[in-house]
Amino acid sequence: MSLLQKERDIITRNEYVDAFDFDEIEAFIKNAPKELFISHHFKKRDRLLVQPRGGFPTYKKMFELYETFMSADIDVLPLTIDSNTRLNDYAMAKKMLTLSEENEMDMLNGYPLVNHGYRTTRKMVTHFNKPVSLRHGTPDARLLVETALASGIFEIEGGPITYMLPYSKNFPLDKAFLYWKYVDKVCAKYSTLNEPINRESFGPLTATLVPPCIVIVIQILEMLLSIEEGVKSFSVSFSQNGSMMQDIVTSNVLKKLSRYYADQFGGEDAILNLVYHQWMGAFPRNKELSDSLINTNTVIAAMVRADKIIIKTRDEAFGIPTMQCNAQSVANTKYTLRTLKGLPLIHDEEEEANLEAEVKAIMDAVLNDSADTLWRKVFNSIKSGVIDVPFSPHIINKNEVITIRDENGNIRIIEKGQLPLPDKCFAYEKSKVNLPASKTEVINKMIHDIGAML
Amino acid sequence: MSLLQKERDIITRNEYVDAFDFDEIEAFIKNAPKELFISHHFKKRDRLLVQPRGGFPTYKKMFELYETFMSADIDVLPLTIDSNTRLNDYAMAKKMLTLSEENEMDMLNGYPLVNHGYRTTRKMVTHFNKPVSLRHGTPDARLLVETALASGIFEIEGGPITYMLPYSKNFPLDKAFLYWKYVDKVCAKYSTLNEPINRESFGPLTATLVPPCIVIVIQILEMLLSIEEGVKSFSVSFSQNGSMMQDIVTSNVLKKLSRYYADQFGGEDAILNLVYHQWMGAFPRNKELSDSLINTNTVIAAMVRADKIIIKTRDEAFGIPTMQCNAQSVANTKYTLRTLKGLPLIHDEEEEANLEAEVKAIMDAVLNDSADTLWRKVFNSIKSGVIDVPFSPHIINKNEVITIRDENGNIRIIEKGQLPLPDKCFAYEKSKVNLPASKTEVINKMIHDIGAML
Amino acid sequence: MKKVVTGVVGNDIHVVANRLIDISLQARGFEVFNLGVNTSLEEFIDAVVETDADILLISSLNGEAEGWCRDLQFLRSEYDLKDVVFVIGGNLAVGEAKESDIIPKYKSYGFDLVFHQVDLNTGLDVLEKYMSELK
Amino acid sequence: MKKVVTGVVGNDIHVVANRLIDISLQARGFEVFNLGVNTSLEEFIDAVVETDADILLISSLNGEAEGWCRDLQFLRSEYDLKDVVFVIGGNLAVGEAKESDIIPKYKSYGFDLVFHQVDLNTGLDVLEKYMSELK
Ligand code: B12
Ligand code: B12
Repeated sequence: MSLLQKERDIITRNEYVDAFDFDEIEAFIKNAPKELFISHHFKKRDRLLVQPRGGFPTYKKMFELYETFMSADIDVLPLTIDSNTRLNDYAMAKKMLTLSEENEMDMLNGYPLVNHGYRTTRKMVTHFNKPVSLRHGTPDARLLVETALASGIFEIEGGPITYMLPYSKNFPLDKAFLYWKYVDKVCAKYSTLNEPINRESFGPLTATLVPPCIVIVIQILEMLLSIEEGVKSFSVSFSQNGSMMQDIVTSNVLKKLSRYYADQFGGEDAILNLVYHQWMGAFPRNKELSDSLINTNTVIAAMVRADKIIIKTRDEAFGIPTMQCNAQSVANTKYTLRTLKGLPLIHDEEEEANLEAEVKAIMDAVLNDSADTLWRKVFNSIKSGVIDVPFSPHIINKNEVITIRDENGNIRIIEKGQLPLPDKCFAYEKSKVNLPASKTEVINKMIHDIGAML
Repeated sequence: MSLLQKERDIITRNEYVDAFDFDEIEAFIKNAPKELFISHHFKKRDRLLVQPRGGFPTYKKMFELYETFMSADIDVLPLTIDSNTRLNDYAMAKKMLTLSEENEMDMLNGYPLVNHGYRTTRKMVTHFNKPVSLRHGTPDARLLVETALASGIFEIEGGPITYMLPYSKNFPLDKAFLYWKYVDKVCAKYSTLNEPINRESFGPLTATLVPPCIVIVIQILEMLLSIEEGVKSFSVSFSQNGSMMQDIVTSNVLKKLSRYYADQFGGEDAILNLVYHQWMGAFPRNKELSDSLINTNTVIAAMVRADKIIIKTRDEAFGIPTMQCNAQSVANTKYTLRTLKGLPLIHDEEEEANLEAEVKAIMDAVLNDSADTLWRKVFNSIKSGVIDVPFSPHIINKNEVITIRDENGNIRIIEKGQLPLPDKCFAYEKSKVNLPASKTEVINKMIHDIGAML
Repeated sequence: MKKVVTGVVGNDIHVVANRLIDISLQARGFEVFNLGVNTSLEEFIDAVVETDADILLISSLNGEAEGWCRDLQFLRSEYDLKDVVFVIGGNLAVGEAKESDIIPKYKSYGFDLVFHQVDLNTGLDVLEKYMSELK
Repeated sequence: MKKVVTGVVGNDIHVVANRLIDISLQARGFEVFNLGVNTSLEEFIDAVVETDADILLISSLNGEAEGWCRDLQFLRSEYDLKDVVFVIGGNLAVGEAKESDIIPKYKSYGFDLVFHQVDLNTGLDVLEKYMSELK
């Protein structure tokens, strides 16, 4: 028995879980309908795929949610996991699931997949026969991903950086890298059986004033880590920046450089996709305005020529959306994409050159780190602040980079911390903003800029 | 007494109207607050002005509508006139106004301004102290415009072409030119007293597959006719085409060529503004989707750098919108404009060159007509089909031009009728579409394309 | 071949549906007399008499039909047009309105078939069925 | 100088409000002990005891606070923390919820002040007023 298989046996043996039947699972994936594989849909690239967010604690409500989505002609079903499962607290998840089932009241903000198990969940997935995407935020997602794949969920979001720095306070970072290596390995293994399993990185990060260069570097690095393990279908992503031009520039550079680095690192045969997230920061407490924001994002997603858009709802500022509201959001988005025609292809040479130079400088610094493996290089780079995510709750994150918006809504770096930005680039960033004089003014400007869409 | 003044005295004496006191009116305009003049707001050009549509039969409901708009932080108030007044049927308007007042039920689709009179209406206009725009569709608007100006309404929409070809079946076209000359003369006269009165042309025309070259030619011609009479502030306009690129191209060419021809024809000192109309064709019978369409249009208006946007509501397919719905539309639009930042400046050299060549060719044909005055040249051009508006209900319109959409949503000319398009341009238009084989297929494609937003 | 007089009533200039109606009626084998937009009730009646039409099919889109159609009952009896089928369709009220309010109202004005916000082809199907049942 | 222990309860990692609360409390002259996100009720109580704090100000954003705060009453009496003011704020339910349902529920769990979907500064103003009235 291989080392990996031994680890898998251990991981999937757990007091909250019924025994895994790996042979049966392999057979299931081998014979699974192509419809379930998002990678199969990406291949056609005939339209921008629409995916909402959504997870309810009970199987019953989850099933109803999917039914509601289907009536809105959805492209990709989401399975969003609750906070406890994300942090491997299956005991709490179980307790709250029981309370939710007994009281017909949601005590969890997502679907506790591990507690439900793959045998049950697969019934739902195969019933609807649409690709399902696993949305979580889990540093140690080994058991969760095993359960998802066995359920017929063939897109796995996350990675050791994007599901750590925004989603955890003190989970050990080195462990996260190893655990996500496991995930990538399992995905790569199953990818040989049928259509490839798609892996997706989570570009929005903390969704709070994260500059594009950091997003792109992290997207590329997680892609390379996955490719290293044999993943053949990968989606890079980012979320609305707050400036249409910065979204376009981010998309252009992200597409170009992810392809460039993939090819450099043995991923010539990997299929790369671009995912756009609608505004991930604080939403207005007004449902009509939220609708406007959502639609604006749909237009931008089409303009940046994303392959998939992940949408929000008019309930965003209030809480987990109702099913009807969520399905309405899908229908609105599909309408806009259907009627919106004749999109221009846009470039901004100067901005793109600057962003590319920033990304390459940070990538150089990471790749030149003296460690022997890629994940250790990345680990060291995060520790030293060469990669630094604004507003990360994680203790290892340097938290030295400070960004504010320029008058066109672009996120600009005004304190670079340990980011190895070329002088020219940093000067360019600073030239775009009027630097506030005092620390208090910087803080006030930041608070204002966090609320850009309020 | 001047000839014009004599005509004015006759026009304003009418069984439905209280006597005009021209001296008092002149004094009123002279001392009117600058706030009432949209031309004053255009000068600042610090933001895209937002204007809805709206008119109710009774004074009471009109006043309430304005109150509701004010709470949505409106920029420009509309005064939309009912269909009977538009066709000078003041008797019918009066009868229906009385019924509306007695039964608290709207029997008119707009505000019968002539019947209400300027003394009453001015109270409302000065009370709110916002610029008001007169929206009608009246071939003979002399009395209506006199009443509007005397009421403090300092933007007058319309013109002899744009308020004829889409708005009338058999009103004599030559008369329309003379009557609109009168309107322009009066506007020019009052423009010397305070800020200029703004004239606006109605670019959407029939809102049904009208190709940009025809829209632009008509915009330029109405502008030149107004400038000829001394108008100093003029807005050209167009509505969503159905292709974002075609909107951008239309805007770029319209801006460039209206300035060009204005300068050629003694209008160097005229201030020109660009107005964008949200989708003017058939709306979906689904209010949520209508919201999406409206918001998409707001994004495009900002991208084409319009100076004013005229908006629709989610009730469009159902009937005259409720006040609340209309005000909500204003609030949504203002929100999107406030949060939408970093807009790229876009050009498409090839499309713009083609459109420019088309417009210039038609303009040349019009200007080279052997008639002695501009309005007669235009008159002859419409009669001969050098200018031809698809789906015009007017008997004089040639109705030979046929257009359909290409796969990017662009409106393309497939039958040019008498339009003097250069061969190269016509070949370009046709090269973009797969020409349907039979007449039935063309009709089916046209019906489909009319419903582009359904 | 059944004869239809059609057009848009009152000071209403919405022409697009009118063009489509013309095409559809012809495609369904009717002989069509299209008066176009901005037509008064009297003009319609005159045309019906003149052409000896079987059907008068009125459109109204701008919401103001009611003010123009209240006298139909009177004209109908005056000209003795018992055998002509009177149809109206389009958007038959100012503001949003319910079919359940609109239909009885227009029937009381003398229309046999009333289509408020009904798709053209659905309406014409009903009309053809109605005509065949008349025989 | 009043001492405040603050942080985000449960398996909740929403940190933005937490950073702003830290800044605001300091600006208002409090001594702040910020435990950050992902903090259990026990950790909060330990910190209150250790720092001899006057106020425990808990945030929750991800909707799952209820599952984490039901035992407050019990801990409060066990540690004899009668004089400590207990405050909770943020987004206190999964899905959209009404203040009128939320406030009594959390008060019954032992909180003195409950702010569901209340703006930070509004909430802190109320807190300061409450503290001054205690004296
Ligand atoms: C940004 C964001 C994220 C980021 C967070 C990054 C980070 N580490 O901080 C990311 C993308 C990682 C994320 C993840 C998740 N999120 Co989130 N997130 C948001 C979002 C969009 C904005 C939050 C924010 O930063 N706001 C800005 C700050 C300044 O405002 P605030 O947090 O609302 O706080 C204000 C007030 O609440 C108040 N306040 C806060 N605490 C206190 C205390 C007191 C005493 C007082 C007086 C006031 C007060 O003061 C603040 C300023 O006014 C909100 C939705 C929204 N509001 O628009 C959802 C939201 C909070 N997230 C939610 C959820 C469920 C999650 C996830 C579980 C994923 C999921 N199922 O969707 C995971 C969480 C995993 C976990 N373990 O907790 C839900 C909560 C649902 C509910 N209550 O029903 C929300 C409401 C979205 C939604 N509608 O579904 N999220
Ligand atoms: C394009 C348009 C215009 C163009 C018309 C160009 C032209 N000459 O045709 C312009 C811009 C000039 C215009 C002007 C005005 N318009 Co207009 N216009 C529209 C719009 C956006 C689309 C109409 C259209 O062409 N649809 C496409 C055709 C194919 O569909 P249709 O007309 O709806 O017809 C279908 C059905 O009704 C049915 N049908 C029609 N007749 C019949 C008959 C029978 C028997 C049957 C079975 C079916 C049937 O068949 C058609 C196909 O399914 C509609 C709103 C909408 N629907 O989205 C407003 C609308 C019709 N207009 C309206 C109004 C009020 C006006 C104005 C008075 C200005 C104003 N106050 O807003 C002026 C009219 C002046 C006048 N004298 O009449 C209102 C009517 C209000 C109401 N009923 O409460 C509408 C609904 C907009 C609104 N919500 O305010 N308009």
